[in-house]
Order: sequence, then structure tokens, then C-alpha cells
Amino acid sequence: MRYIRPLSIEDAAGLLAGSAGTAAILAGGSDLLVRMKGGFIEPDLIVDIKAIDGLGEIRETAEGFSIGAAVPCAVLGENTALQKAWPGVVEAAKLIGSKQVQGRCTIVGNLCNASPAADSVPALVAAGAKAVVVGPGTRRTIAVEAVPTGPGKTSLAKGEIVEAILLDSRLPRSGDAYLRFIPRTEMDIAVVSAGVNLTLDEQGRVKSARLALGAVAPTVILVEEAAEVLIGSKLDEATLERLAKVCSGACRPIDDKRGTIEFRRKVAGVLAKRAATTAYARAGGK
Amino acid sequence: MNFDPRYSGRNFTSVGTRPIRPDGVDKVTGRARYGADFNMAGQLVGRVLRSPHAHATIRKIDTSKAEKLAGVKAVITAADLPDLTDGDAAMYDILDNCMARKKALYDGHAVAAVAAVDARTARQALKLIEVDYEVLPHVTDVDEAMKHSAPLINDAIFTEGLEQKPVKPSNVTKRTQYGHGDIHEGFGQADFVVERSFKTEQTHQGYIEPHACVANVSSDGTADLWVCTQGHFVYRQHCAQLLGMEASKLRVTSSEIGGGFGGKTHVWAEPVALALSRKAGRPVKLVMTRDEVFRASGPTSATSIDVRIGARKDGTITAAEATLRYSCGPYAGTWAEIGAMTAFACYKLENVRTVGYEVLVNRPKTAAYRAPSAPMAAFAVESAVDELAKEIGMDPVEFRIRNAAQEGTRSSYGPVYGPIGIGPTLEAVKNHPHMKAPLGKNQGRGMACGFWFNFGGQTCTDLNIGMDGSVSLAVGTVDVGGSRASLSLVAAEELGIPYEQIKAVVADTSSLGYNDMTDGSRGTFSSSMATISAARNAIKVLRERAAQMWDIPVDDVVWEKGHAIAKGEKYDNLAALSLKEIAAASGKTGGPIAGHSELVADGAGVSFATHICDIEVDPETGSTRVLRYTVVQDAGKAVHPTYVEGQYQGGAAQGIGWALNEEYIYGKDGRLQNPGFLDYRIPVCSDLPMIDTQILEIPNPNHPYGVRGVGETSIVPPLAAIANAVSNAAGVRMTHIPMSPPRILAAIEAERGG
Amino acid sequence: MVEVTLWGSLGAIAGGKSKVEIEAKDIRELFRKLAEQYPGLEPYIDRGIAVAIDGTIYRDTWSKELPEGAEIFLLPRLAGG
Amino acid sequence: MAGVAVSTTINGDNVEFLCQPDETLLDVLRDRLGLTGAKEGCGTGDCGACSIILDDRLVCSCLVLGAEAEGRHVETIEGMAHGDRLHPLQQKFLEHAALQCGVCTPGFLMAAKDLLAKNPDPTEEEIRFGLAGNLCRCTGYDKIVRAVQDAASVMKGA
Repeated sequence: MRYIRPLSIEDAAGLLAGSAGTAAILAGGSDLLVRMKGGFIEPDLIVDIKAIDGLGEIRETAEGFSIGAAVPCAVLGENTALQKAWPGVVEAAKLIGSKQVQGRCTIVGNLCNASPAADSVPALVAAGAKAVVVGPGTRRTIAVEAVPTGPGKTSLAKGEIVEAILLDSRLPRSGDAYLRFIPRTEMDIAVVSAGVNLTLDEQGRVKSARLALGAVAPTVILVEEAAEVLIGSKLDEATLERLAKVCSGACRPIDDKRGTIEFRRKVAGVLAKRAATTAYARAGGK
Repeated sequence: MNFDPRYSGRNFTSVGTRPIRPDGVDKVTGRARYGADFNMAGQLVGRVLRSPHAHATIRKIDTSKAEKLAGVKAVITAADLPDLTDGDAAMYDILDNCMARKKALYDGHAVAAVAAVDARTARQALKLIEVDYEVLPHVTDVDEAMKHSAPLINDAIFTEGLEQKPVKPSNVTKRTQYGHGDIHEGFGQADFVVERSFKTEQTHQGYIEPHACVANVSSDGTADLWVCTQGHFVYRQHCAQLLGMEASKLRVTSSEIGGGFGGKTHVWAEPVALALSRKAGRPVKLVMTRDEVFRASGPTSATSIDVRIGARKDGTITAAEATLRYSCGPYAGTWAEIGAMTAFACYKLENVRTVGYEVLVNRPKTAAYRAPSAPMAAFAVESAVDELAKEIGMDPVEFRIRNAAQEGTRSSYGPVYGPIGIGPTLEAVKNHPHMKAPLGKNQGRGMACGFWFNFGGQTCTDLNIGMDGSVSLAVGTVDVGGSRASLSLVAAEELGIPYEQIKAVVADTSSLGYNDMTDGSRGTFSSSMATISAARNAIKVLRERAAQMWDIPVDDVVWEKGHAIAKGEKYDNLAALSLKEIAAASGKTGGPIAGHSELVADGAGVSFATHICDIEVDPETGSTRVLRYTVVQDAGKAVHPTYVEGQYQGGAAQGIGWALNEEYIYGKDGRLQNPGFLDYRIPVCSDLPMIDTQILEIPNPNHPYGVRGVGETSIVPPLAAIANAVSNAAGVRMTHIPMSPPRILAAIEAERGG
Repeated sequence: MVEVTLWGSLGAIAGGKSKVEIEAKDIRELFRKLAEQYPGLEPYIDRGIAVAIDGTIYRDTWSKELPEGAEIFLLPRLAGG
Repeated sequence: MAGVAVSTTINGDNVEFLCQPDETLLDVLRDRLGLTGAKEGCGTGDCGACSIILDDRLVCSCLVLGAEAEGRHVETIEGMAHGDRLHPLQQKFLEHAALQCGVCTPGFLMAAKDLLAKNPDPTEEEIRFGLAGNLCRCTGYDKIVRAVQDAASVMKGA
């Protein structure tokens, strides 16, 4: 086993592409080290990307925000501009693990770990976030929902690294929110989760909407019908009930140690309602 | 000198104060040494290979490849731990649990172990051990295991305690029965009867420190064992017997212990570590991973309980009955029996009958967990009691007060009670402001009572007085939560000297006589009795020495407030001699001054508690929040009240976790799905409110200061108190613990649907 | 002479009796005579039996006297946490 | 497997060590450097008993590789007291009996120190959520929360 800390993203991609055995990217390590401890992975090469210039930064650009792959989630919460523009994304990122894990974990790691229950992913999908994917001599930008393809599986090719997550700058009258259900108040993996992102028109009606659900299918799902229900509404009681129904119906959950099919279906609808209500209020809706 | 353990009322100087514990600074600076914090020169790393199957015959184990791996110094299987138990069935079960002999009986059962130069080599070696399993059908559910069609876990088990000896083996090892009166007649007199079935899932003690030990066996037959344990003397006995060693040649030192709650009263990997060290000829350190702790140590029983209680319109219970089925893991136990004994212990009953069934399942061996078996029985009984009060139209507290046991009541398990605290705890709850606080929407209040026996047992304490008058107190009961502080207070009280003048230590097995474990809430009860006795013996010596110094008869010397005083007018010119002055002269008056005590501390007082809690339920998700929690419990006498409160709060918190979220989840394959703190959800700080406590002191007549045990009773009421609160908040009776959100939501939906 | 009450399961072994009369002055004598009169009880006594005397439970004290007229109750020995 | 040479700062002292690439910082602290104050309760970041402060961030040392400590500042429980003078949090933990078995205590103290450094005047709720990554099985957290509240008021006054 080797541990290497490259200084450029190109070197990192090259190392990964050129490795003969199992190679792993180390950013926060909060998933990788747990898998190593459990014996689920024994990498031959660990590529620590934290020394790569720029990867540990959040950059504000004309188009919005670029969050580097090595930025710990705790730092997202400390960035007031990001917090103001995308409170739902930030609250989702801040829900990952404990304070201890917050100091290490990253939203890119959360995305690439490809768990259907990943906290930041429904919020990122709802936000329409994009991932910058760098490979040996390649660079492409894709929608975040295109990264995970199933539990623990991604669309990334050997040697590819997600360098950053891009979030658009905010239109007026916009708001997002993320809610998850866990049995305790902290330290749990989401049993069900919902991310909602809304923009309102001048009358306070929903103009555009994106809603994503977590832990109810093999990957986080973007529920198109939910957006259709929301658009044009002022989130009256009937709309919220329809939203809940559509979201419950969109679930394809399983029974496991964390919850039952019935529970996940029901609670997906409840969380969608509640997250939509919060996002609506954040967008200035009344 | 004959020691008189009877209670004598007195005014205390030290007992009842709240000084800082003697082991405190080491624990806040990281210097305290726990099981895994000790190392020996040349030490190897031990690791255990565990069965992935819930039930399988072990056809063959091939260790040859592992043995050839560079850095591997020993590989052992059951063959290296030959059966020396000589027909002792209980010891054989311990041996088999430490290392599977013919069959692997649960997911996580040890089948082989290695000692290697480092962890990586040890891990690799485990992978090279080839075990040929024949997988057998398994059963993990307690009710399923009782069915005739269930796979047999041990075909030599024929149920004990039946009127007719069974002709076929089964998974039920024993039936036991308790009670008195005639329940048929009693139910005949009832105007209201409540009958319900309950289930509770298996939980783990959840101590934060995994089992850890360092074993060092010499070729001369002597050995040392450093280990985190609740009872190093018992560990010595068990290890010595299983390894064929002489007990006195095995010195066991108890490390600081990072929680036990009953889980560290059983040997698990310690005999394995000793066997590895013996084979390798080097010290071996063996530390369990968290996954191993869950899969292969500790858990309590899963249960299935039926309860029937009848009462007259006036609120008098006329009959009570319960059938309790407790899982034991794959080895015989007495868990249902304890449940059967404790179930109705809070009440004064004319007609009562409880029947317990001990049930084998393919799960880890059931171990004691804080008032073992009592919380589940209390959950079932106290839920039914609440429901019955509701049917009659009585306040649940009043209903319990009306039926509470008192001095002179025949307990449901047999003996007649002496002075007890159930009535006072109920009266205190009735008058507690918590009971009158307003509740909001979706909020409910519940209360429940609990009982635990408390134990005494064999205890040995040495008290040595230094030449400077400082006192070292050597005790043999492991300090699990501040007992060195409380025992120092007791020594200070008896000797009449300041607490700070005393240093208490837990002595190793070669430095002190045998002590039973710190279990059954006995630590402070028993060791304080032995400390009082040792101090009184020391005082006798101090008086003799003072008499020598004054050259007067010892009968004229009394001990008061840390001083020898010559009694009588003729001695008016003699100034009192302090303990320090007598100690300073000890070299000339007969040598070292000490007091010793070896005794069986019997007469531990039974203990009762009543808890109140408020819960909010989210009716859309089944989520719960504990809003407020109050514990009222009888301590007999609180020696160090802060640590008594700590025991009350800690037991309540464990009970809250059990009630709401903690459970062993097995897959269809018989494998444990959640062997980690991520999905075995013990309460975190943000899950709980402050836990208010009220200490009652109803003296135990069988202890000089009136002390009862306090450690365990606090985990008995929470399951029921929370179930009653959730039921009141959600408007539906909860019968399955834990009341996880999916279970609560399903119950609410079923109620709405029905 | 003391009257000794046996818990449910133990009674079955003593020929279905829930109470037996024994001439015994202390716990040691009680155990010895019980084993003599009801050989089926011997393994239980060996495994450990607790004796409640007027409500107080004794586990290991052979020398404990059994006062005339006291309520004597035999119980199994238990595990604690 | 070749070892990684690491040069780092621990509790203000320059420390150099050699470790395996897959070795956690917790194992390095405990097994190579003799700093056994950080405990392994789970090895998966779920209990917080191994909490340390790494460049002003509270982390679980079981989820950090030893190799990652290169050039960084590590604070452990062993560096919390100044000589024989206890940190106010340590003192208040003792006074409030905020520990029973004490195995979680070093982790709690590091987490509480980090919490108060970032939020000197936390509410009870902020303390409870701030310490949610540290499991305690003995106390029910009541006395821990009170000790942190008391320490916060002492430290504000100082």
C-alpha cells in the first residue's frame, strides 16, 4: 500500500489512472477509513487530494459558487455568502455526521460515495448543482445526479476525480430547504430525506421548482411530478397534500434495518411538504 | 471482633457530602489506564476468527497456512482449550462460548484465534484459516424458537421444571413458576381485566470501552492478566479453571473500566488471550472491535410476555398473571426466571402467578444487563397496570398507591418484605411538580414503577494506616462509577478523619482476598460494610496503641472524632491522641496499624423507583422527543449523593434508549445487521433533557448506615414509563419495544384505520 | 423446627410440596437435611440457593441462624448487572 | 509495505514518527507515541472517544491517517492542562461528577473545548448538539452538560 499526496489535480488523475490495483481518493476520509476498518476495501494506493491547490476553497464567481472537493462541510456552514444563497444545501451538508465528522467530510465525498441516503445529495440535486469532473487530460461538467448510478456505484471512469461542485448564483425570490428523517436527533443516516428548491414569481406563486428524495430508491431521485404540482401554486393545503401523495408514489424503497417500505413512503411525503413549506418561506412566500 | 451489620441511626460527618473522586484527575487528563491502555514488552496482537453463520457444524479447521505466515506466533482452536470442566455444565458453556467446540451457535461465535507480531499480520492470518462449516437451520426469534418445528440448538436439552419429564428435546431449557394464592378465584372477583401480549427486542449494555486484556503466561505456570472487568477475582477463577491453572498463580489486575453494566461480569476473550500467550510464549494483547462487542458479547434477552391483571371497581387488584419467555442465546440461563420473580414485585397481591420459559436461540449468550430481566417484565406489567387504571377510571398513581407493597407484604417472588420504599416513591411522585406541569399538543405523560433485589456477597477489604497517619484503603470490588470516593467517605466517617487523608485503590487478586464481582448493585453496599468493619478493627488497634502510649487499660480508651480519648476523671490530664500521633508512634507500640475485614455482606435491601416522563410524538412520522424526565428512587442512604444521582440518571438514559431506539436487528440469514454505534442507536446528548432526580432514604436495616444498592433499579421503570407516555400522547397502546418511529407510525395508522 | 417454603420449581422436585418442615438451627444444617430428605434438591443446593429469612436474602452464610418461627424462603441465586 | 515518515506538532512539541500508510492517527498516538488518552470506542467515527483537535478542527482521530498529520498541529487530552493546573473544563468535570467510568471523558473534554472556543456562551441546546458526536453510556449527559455550562461561565469571567 502506498499513500501519496499529489500537488496538482492532473497528477492525482494520473496516479489514479495508472494504478494497477485498488486506488482510493482520500479527502475527508470519513467513508474511506470506515470501509478500510471494516475490511470492505484494502486499497493499494491512497491519493490524498487535500494538498492540491484550490481544492480546499469555496470560490464565489459571477456564475455562482465553486466548492472544492477538499472543503470540509464545516467550512460550508462558516461561509456566510453561501449560507445566504443556498441555506438548504448548507443545512444538508451540516447534517452529515457529528462535529468531528464535519471537520473532515466533504460534499464531493458524500456524492461520490454514492449512498442513496447521502444527506447533501438531495439538496444538491434540488439546487441543480453540477460536478466538475477531471480525468487525465479531460475535464467535463455534469449534473450531480449523473454521478451516482446505484448504491456505491458512480459514472466516473478510472482516473476521474470530481474537482468541484458548482452552484448557480441566486435569482431573486428563491429558497431551498433540506429535511431528513432520523430516529435520533443526531448521528444517524437518513431513513428518508427531501430537498426542495423554489423560485417564486412576483405574485408569490412558484415559478420553478425542483424536488429530490433520498433513501427511497437505489439513487437519490429527482421527482419531476412534484415540481409540476408545485409550479403555479402558493403552497396551499391542497397542493401540499397532492405533493405528499406524488412524493410517496415516486418512492421505490426497501425494507431494511433503518426503516420499512411503508414508513419511507409515508414519511417521504411528510418531509416533502415540510421542506417545501420552509423553502417557500425562505423564498419570501407567504 | 464480631461485626454487627445492623443499622443504627447516626448523624454523619463525611457520608452524604460530595467530594471530588480520588481517581478523577487521572481521568480528566487522559492518564487513567483502561483495558487497552496497557502494554508489555514483546507483546503480540491477538485476534479472533468468528463464525459468519448463525448455526453450523464445524467439520474441520485447517490452520496450517496461517501458521506458516511470517510473524504469526500462535494459532489456536478449541483443541488448545481442552475441556477441563469436569462435568460442570455452566463452566462448559463458558468454555464453549469462548471458543466453539463442535458447532458455531451464533453469528460472531469464536472459532479460532491468532497471535502475531502486528495487527496487519494477525488480520491476514485470520484470512488464511480455513473452516469447513456445515450450515444448519437457525432460529433467532424467541417465539419461533419455542415452536416444535424450530431447529434444535442443543439436542441434549430436555425442559426442566415440567411436571412430566419431556420425551423430546427442545429449545426451552427450563420452566419456572412463582406466586401464591389462587388466580382463578382472584380473576373471579375482578370487575375489570386487562390482558395483553408484549415483545421487547434484544439490547446491548453498550459500554464505550470494548473488552480488552493483556495476558502473559510463563512457562513456570504463573501468569498475569490485565483486563477490564467488573470482577477480577471471578475472572481469575474462571480463567484458571478453564486453562487448568492454579488460581493463586494467576494474578489478575483490573484496569480502569470503561463501563460494564453487567457485560463485564462474564469472561469472553480472556481465556483465549491466555491460551494464545501460553502457546506463543509471549504476552498477548487482545482487544475486541466494536463489531465483535456487539456480535459476540453482552446482549440482554429478547422477550415475549403475556400479562393478565384483574381488579375490582374500587381499584384493588384481585389477581395477576404473567407468562414470560426470554431468550438466553445458545446456552441455558435463568433470565426468564428473574423476570418471573420481579414482574409483580411492586404490588401487594393476594393471587399471583408468573411462569418463565428460558429459550435457546442462535444469538450471542445472554449476559446480565443492569437489573437483568426486570425492565422487560416491568414494561409488560406496568403497561397493563396503566391500562387497567384507565379502565377503572382511576388516576394511575392512585391506583398504584392503593396496590403498592409495604412492610409485611408477601412479595410475588415469595419472601415477606421488611421496610421498603415503593409507597414513598409513589407518594413523592404524586406530590412532584412534574405531575402537575401542563402538557401541549401531541404530548403525553407516563409513569411507572420498578423493583430490583440488590445483592451482597463475598467481600474483603484492607485498611492500612501509614506512619504519617494517612490511610490506604484496598478494596476488591471494581470501581465502575465512583465507589472509591464513596468508600473513602465511609472510611473517613468511621475513623473520624478527613476524606482527603484516605486513598482508596482497587487491589489486584494477589494483594487481597477474594471478592465477588461488582454486580447486583453490590459495590458500595458490600464494600462499605467491609470498610466499616475494617475501620472498626483498625480503631480497636488504635485504641490498644493509645492505651500503651498512656500506659492505661485499653478499656478506658474510646475513639471519638479521629482521636483516642482516655475516659474517666483520673485521666483528665491526658490530652486526646490523634490518629496521626498514634500512627507516628506505631513503630514502637507494636508495628504497622491496619484493619482487615473478610465477610459475606448479606441483607442487601431491595430497592424501588418510580419514574415520570413527558414525551411528544409527531403523529405524521412517529418521531418522539423526551421533554422531561424525573427519577424518584430509594437509596437507603446516599453515601455520595452526586454519584447516586449519576446512577439514577444513567439508568434512566439507558432505559430511554432501550424504550425508543435500541435493538438487535437480525437478517433472515441469522446475521446481525447493525453491529455498530451507527445503527445500534444509543441516546446521544441532544436526544435527552436534563434528568431530574429525587433521592429517598429509607434505611436498610441490614447495613450500619442503612445503605441499599442504587445502580440497577433506575433502568427498570423507563421502558414502561415511556410506553405509557407514548401511548397517552399518540392515543394508542404500544406493545413492542423499542418504540421506534416506524413502529409508532404503524400503530397510529392502524388505530386510524381501525 | 422451622417451616421452609420452596419456590415453585423447587417444590416440584421435593415431591410437589411447597412447604417442608425441617429441624435445623442454621443455614448449613438446613441445606444438609434438605439434601438428605429430598435428594433431588442436592444439585440445586450445589448450584447455589439463597435463603430469605424474614424477608432478608442470604446467599453464602452457612452460620446464619434460623430463628424459631421465622419465615424461611428458598430462592434461586441470581445474576446481576 | 513501506513506512511513511511524518513530521508534525503534538501539543506544541515537534514530533517525528514512522507509520504504515493505512495506520490511523489514533493508532499512531496510542501505539507509537504512548498517548493513550484518546480511546478507540468504535473505530468508525460514531462514538467520539478518540476526539482530538487537528489544526483547530475537532476530528475523530480514528478517521484520520497518521500520514495526514504531516505539517499539522495536533492537540490531544494530554495537552489540555497547563502543568499541574487543570483546564476549567477538566476542573468542572470533576466538580460536577460529569464522569462515571471516564472512558469517554477525554473525547468529551476535547469536544467541549472546541465548542467553547467557537461559541463561548452556548445555550443548553447548542451544548447538546455540539456534543452529540460523543457517546456517554454512564451519565445520561446531565452532569456533562452542567459541567460545560459552568466551565463556560468561568471562562467568560476569566
